[in-house]
Amino acid sequence: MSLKDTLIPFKAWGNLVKKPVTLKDPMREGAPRYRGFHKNDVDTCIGCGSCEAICENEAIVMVPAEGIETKDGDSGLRPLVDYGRCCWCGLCVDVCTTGSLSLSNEHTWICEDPEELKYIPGIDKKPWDEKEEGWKKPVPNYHFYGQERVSMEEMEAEERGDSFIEFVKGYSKEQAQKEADRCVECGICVATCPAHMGIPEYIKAIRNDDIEEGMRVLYETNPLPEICGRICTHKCEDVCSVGHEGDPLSIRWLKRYIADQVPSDKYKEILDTQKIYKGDKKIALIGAGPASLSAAYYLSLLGHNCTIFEKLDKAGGMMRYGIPEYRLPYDQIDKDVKYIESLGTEIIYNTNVDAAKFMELKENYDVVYVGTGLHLGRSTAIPGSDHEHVFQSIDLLREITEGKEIMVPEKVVVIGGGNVAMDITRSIARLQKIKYGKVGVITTSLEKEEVMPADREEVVEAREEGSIINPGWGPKSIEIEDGKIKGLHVVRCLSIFDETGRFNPSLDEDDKNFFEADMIVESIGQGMDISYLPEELKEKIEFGPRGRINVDDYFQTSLDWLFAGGDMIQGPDVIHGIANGHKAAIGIDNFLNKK
Amino acid sequence: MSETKNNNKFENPHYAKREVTGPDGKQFIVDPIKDYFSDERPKVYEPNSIPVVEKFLNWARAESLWVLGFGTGCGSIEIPPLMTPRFDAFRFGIQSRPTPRQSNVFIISGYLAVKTLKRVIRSYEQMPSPKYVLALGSCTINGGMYFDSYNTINRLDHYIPVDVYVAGCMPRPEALLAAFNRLKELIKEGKGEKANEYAANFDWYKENQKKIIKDWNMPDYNW
Amino acid sequence: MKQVLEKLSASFEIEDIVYQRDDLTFLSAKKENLINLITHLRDIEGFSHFVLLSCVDWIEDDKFQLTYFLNKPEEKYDLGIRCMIDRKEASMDSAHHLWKQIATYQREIKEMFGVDFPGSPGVDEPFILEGWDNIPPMRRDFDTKQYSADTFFPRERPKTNDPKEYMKEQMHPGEWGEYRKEKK
Amino acid sequence: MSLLNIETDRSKYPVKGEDGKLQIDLDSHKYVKLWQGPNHPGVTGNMALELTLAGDEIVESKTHVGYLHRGFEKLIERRLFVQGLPTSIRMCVAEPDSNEYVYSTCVEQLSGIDIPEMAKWIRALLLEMARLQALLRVVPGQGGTFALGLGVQWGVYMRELILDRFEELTGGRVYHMFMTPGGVRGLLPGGFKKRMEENLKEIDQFVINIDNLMYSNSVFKKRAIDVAVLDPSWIDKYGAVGPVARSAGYNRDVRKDYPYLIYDQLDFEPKVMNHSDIYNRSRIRWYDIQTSVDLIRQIMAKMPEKGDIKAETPNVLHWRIPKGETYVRSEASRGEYGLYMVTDGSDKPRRINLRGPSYTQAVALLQDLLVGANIADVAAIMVSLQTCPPEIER
Repeated sequence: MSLKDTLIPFKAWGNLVKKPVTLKDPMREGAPRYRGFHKNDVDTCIGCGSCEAICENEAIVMVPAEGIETKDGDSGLRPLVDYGRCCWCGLCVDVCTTGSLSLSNEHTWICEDPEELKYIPGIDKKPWDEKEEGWKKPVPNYHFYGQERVSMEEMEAEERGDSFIEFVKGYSKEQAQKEADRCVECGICVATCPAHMGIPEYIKAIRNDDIEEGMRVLYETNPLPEICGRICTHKCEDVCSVGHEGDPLSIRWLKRYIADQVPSDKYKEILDTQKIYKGDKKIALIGAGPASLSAAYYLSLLGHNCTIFEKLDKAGGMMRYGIPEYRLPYDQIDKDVKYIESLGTEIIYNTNVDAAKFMELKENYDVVYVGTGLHLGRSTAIPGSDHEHVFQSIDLLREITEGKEIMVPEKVVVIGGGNVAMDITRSIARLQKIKYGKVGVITTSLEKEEVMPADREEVVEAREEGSIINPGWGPKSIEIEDGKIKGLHVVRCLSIFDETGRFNPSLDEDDKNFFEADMIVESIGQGMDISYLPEELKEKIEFGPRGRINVDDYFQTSLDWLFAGGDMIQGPDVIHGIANGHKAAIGIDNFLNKK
Repeated sequence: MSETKNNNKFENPHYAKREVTGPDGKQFIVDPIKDYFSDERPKVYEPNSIPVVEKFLNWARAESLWVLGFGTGCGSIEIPPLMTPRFDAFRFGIQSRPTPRQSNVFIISGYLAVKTLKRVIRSYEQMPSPKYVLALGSCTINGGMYFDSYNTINRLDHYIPVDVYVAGCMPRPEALLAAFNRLKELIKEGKGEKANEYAANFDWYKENQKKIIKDWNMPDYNW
Repeated sequence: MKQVLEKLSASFEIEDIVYQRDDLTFLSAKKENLINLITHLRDIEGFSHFVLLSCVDWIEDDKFQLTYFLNKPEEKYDLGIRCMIDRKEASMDSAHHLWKQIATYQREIKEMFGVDFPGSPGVDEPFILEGWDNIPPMRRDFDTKQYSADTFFPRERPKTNDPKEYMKEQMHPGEWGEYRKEKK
Repeated sequence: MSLLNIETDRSKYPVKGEDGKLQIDLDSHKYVKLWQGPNHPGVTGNMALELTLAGDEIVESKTHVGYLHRGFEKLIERRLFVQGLPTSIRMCVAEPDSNEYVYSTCVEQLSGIDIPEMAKWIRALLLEMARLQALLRVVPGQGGTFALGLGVQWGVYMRELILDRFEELTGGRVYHMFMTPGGVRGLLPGGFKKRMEENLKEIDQFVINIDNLMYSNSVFKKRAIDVAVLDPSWIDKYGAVGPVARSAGYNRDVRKDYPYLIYDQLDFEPKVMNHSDIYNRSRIRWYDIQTSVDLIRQIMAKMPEKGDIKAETPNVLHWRIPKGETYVRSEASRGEYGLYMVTDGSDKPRRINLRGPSYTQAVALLQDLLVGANIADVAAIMVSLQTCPPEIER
């Protein structure tokens, strides 16, 4: 210890001449990334509740918010943040499926009443709502759940182009679990699904590798999982919250995965239907399509005896006769139908119900349910459309299924932009490939590419297989030379609906085009055929606009013993048919109990 | 009041009545609870009858906030920055004191373990009136991160009255300064009356405190 | 290190060897052998640094797992020794004479799990908790959230809504599932 | 010098009874029982020392903890793996980033995830910054225990500068929550390195100033040199780690011995000393500040500019980890900081157990080290062991 040691600490006096570091105004802004108070863009938010699920402090609760409506894809709930719980970790921001939630860099909130310290960001206005800076979801490559859909193995276009074998191979266990892992379990899809299937529950069952539980969940609301797992229009995927920033979950394929895993002889054991109670009520169902099959399934669970009358020799209706085999193999339809039959439903094939038969059914059964669907093709009614080589797609598809030889020339034009148009396009393309080794189909529609009603992947796959899809044209006339079709004249279609939203296409007559063809297929929609209804009944039944039968919430018509459902009520869609089935089952059961 | 309701399991041997030999060799009996502590209950403070005087007193109180140096939770790590050159709370009349007898502001800086709560109550009661409490962070409001912990309280206002809450986990020194400013405003407006609330609702507070401090082996009121 | 473990397994009946990392191995030892084993490791094999003593509650197997963590600073190698003891009358031989800090660990485990270490200094004194009169809190059957809700006056908050249930209420009440359940 | 050397009359000192405990009769008036804490105005946090004094010399000491007990290990048993992160880091407020690192690494290791290179560099940067800010509090704090408050004023300001950088990088001042399992939550913001370098320059100056103020100060030397000397044989016996072990001649540093993240690509040599008294234990941390500053400079120079920040992980809302257990350690400013995690195949940890340096140093070691010390040195001894109560009781 020297003199130096005594003196050297006095160097600290040197600080007297330095500039002080004290902040004159201590109220600083937070850093641009600072995790301060919550902001929420309530218009983008869909109320999926992922923020609530990830919050380790239960600081977030989902509450109904003023001015936010519950609708498809939006639960109408908004997060309420409790600053008596929050720890400002920002995990809620990172997990937010839509990216609506963020944190501002505001950090000071003083109050005397602790009850004040909770609010719904975005709804309860706060001074920091407009602040730009603050914590946002990190970008890029920072995700709390998979963004990309697990792709399903498919045959290559060359391979599948000339065969009707199912070309989508289905998920393996690993793939299914990986895909199921992406689900955030919000359950927003359930309301949008017409059948309100327990989607999060069966996805969870896949994650837990509990196929039996998954099967039970499926059959709770949908007796045709093999079919739906392949051809459902998957409206659920459109609202999937994961789809806001990444690919939506492939809910449909996951459903198929579950159904594919279970052999049909295990069904009764898993679903606990080895013994079901049977009462004495009898119900006749007309048409063995999804609506009737679904209604029959649920009615037999409720203990009623069902008999289905089918005109053709196989069950399935439009699913069998309208959808090509490469999308929905017939043995899968059989698998679902066989199980429904095994519960006591009788299907009588090759029975055409006409007016007389209908009255007989009315006498012999307690309830009659009609689910005859839309099997009458609509025509464009343009000049030349009455030619014998102008076909209805629905008729052709049926004939293909029945194994009949149909006309397959080298050049075909299909009019229509829906899924049925794609089905016939791809079926004809396959037949052409088999016959000529090349494809010559042009498909045209009124709708422009972006608004075509067909599923996107259908269009892409059709193109892969060699068909030409050329949308945005209005058919004008069919040119016929020497009794043979030469082609189709079309003009550019500008818009389909007028200002009032009515169907009224506006065409640009100067922008013309001509598609060469030897055969033309019309696929612009279908109508229903209710000629089997006796005239005296038709008078008593109420019809709504556009000729549809009026039904109540439970699909009861104005005649209390007559129920109707499926495509003829709700438009062409399998899942609606199934949904109608179980609603109608409730309605029929109620009606029978009252009687 | 001096009769503490001890259950035997947690009896504090230091507070037992016993015979002691003094340095001068004399023997005498001590009853610590009775001898060492006053058994008077806290009193409600009546403001001075002359408004100007009261106003002056409030001004003086507001401008000399002496904080008890008792960091109860994580938030205490933001106290040193507050007291050092950068934020320099001294210029606003805030300084920290080592003992409750000299302080009039108690900063509950976050979560309170049950074991600390016991010390906090003692310290709070030893502070001379008028006294104020600042509660920092989520933990004091509704449990915060530790809402499901078996050893931390959920809401402070059931045990001691709170004047000002500061949101944050943890609040920044800026927020703390803002809280002090709010406290000053409250005091100047004559609204810093929470110590009176404690005195007025003394039994309710004691009931809550004793509900969770199961080894209540101290006098009911220490000052 | 593998040779050492092989040698040990002959004399100390060790099993379940898991090579977690290049420098970390877990193994199980019997309750009777454990103190001898760690004494041997400390004195003969050079595991001079005691890292951690931990306890895991396997309530479904009715067992407590005690994990003794030893480190060999020269070779930079870690050994985690598991020891399963009965959960009913949980008791274990004390190792406080081997390293000084073990007494602290044992005191904590006694308090938090209720595992007794007879002979360990101060093992019965409360360590962290004060005035605790419930079951030891780290046991799996102690529900801390319930205890907190019952004890600490949590503030009332709005009820939370599950998006799925809420949408059902709003958009499609009274569906098949409930109807079926009623019927059953 | 000799004026101060008063020979103590040891005849009054207590002797050990048959049960091995000291026989202390408080009513005999030979001893005073003194509680230091729990309201502790120093830098350590709430902890109580129950001291028994004969005169001003300590004859028995006992550490009491539990004033900050929150039951983390219980709470994390009922949180998802991702939710455990914000909870686990609060186990130690002085240096929370080590918690983040060990927790996230345990989760990654048990689920077999490798994090991207960029994330490793940022994690190392955060860990070094955290070590630096912790040391900037505790090194001058040693002076504070001898009533040399000026260094504390400087140190806290220097720490503020680092906290500003933390705020800029991570969005949090004290609790950063930046190392989520799988990676980190962002890249360095623009201009970060430049501002960091400016701050480091100030800290370089601070290092010199604190050397002048404290380590060359004759009063400080008088109070610190040869006080509370730790026998090297006690290091293993008491499980002392980090700077305490290094001051006693044990070259133990997790960064060197078990290189994690990118520490094997950095060039540094931890300081080792051979006489562990208060002075050297504090001095070694002063060297650590310089090592840390140097490491931050190295990291900023060597780290890549761009890269992925997060590996692909399972969906965090239902992240399950198969049955297993692991122990991950890192070097905090206080020494070996480890986490033992047991998983059972569910989406929540079965058990986590934190091993903080203070667990051994502030209970068993401190209790024995204090015997024979002067009452005035207690705070200094506590700080020289860098006591941090929250990691004892968690």
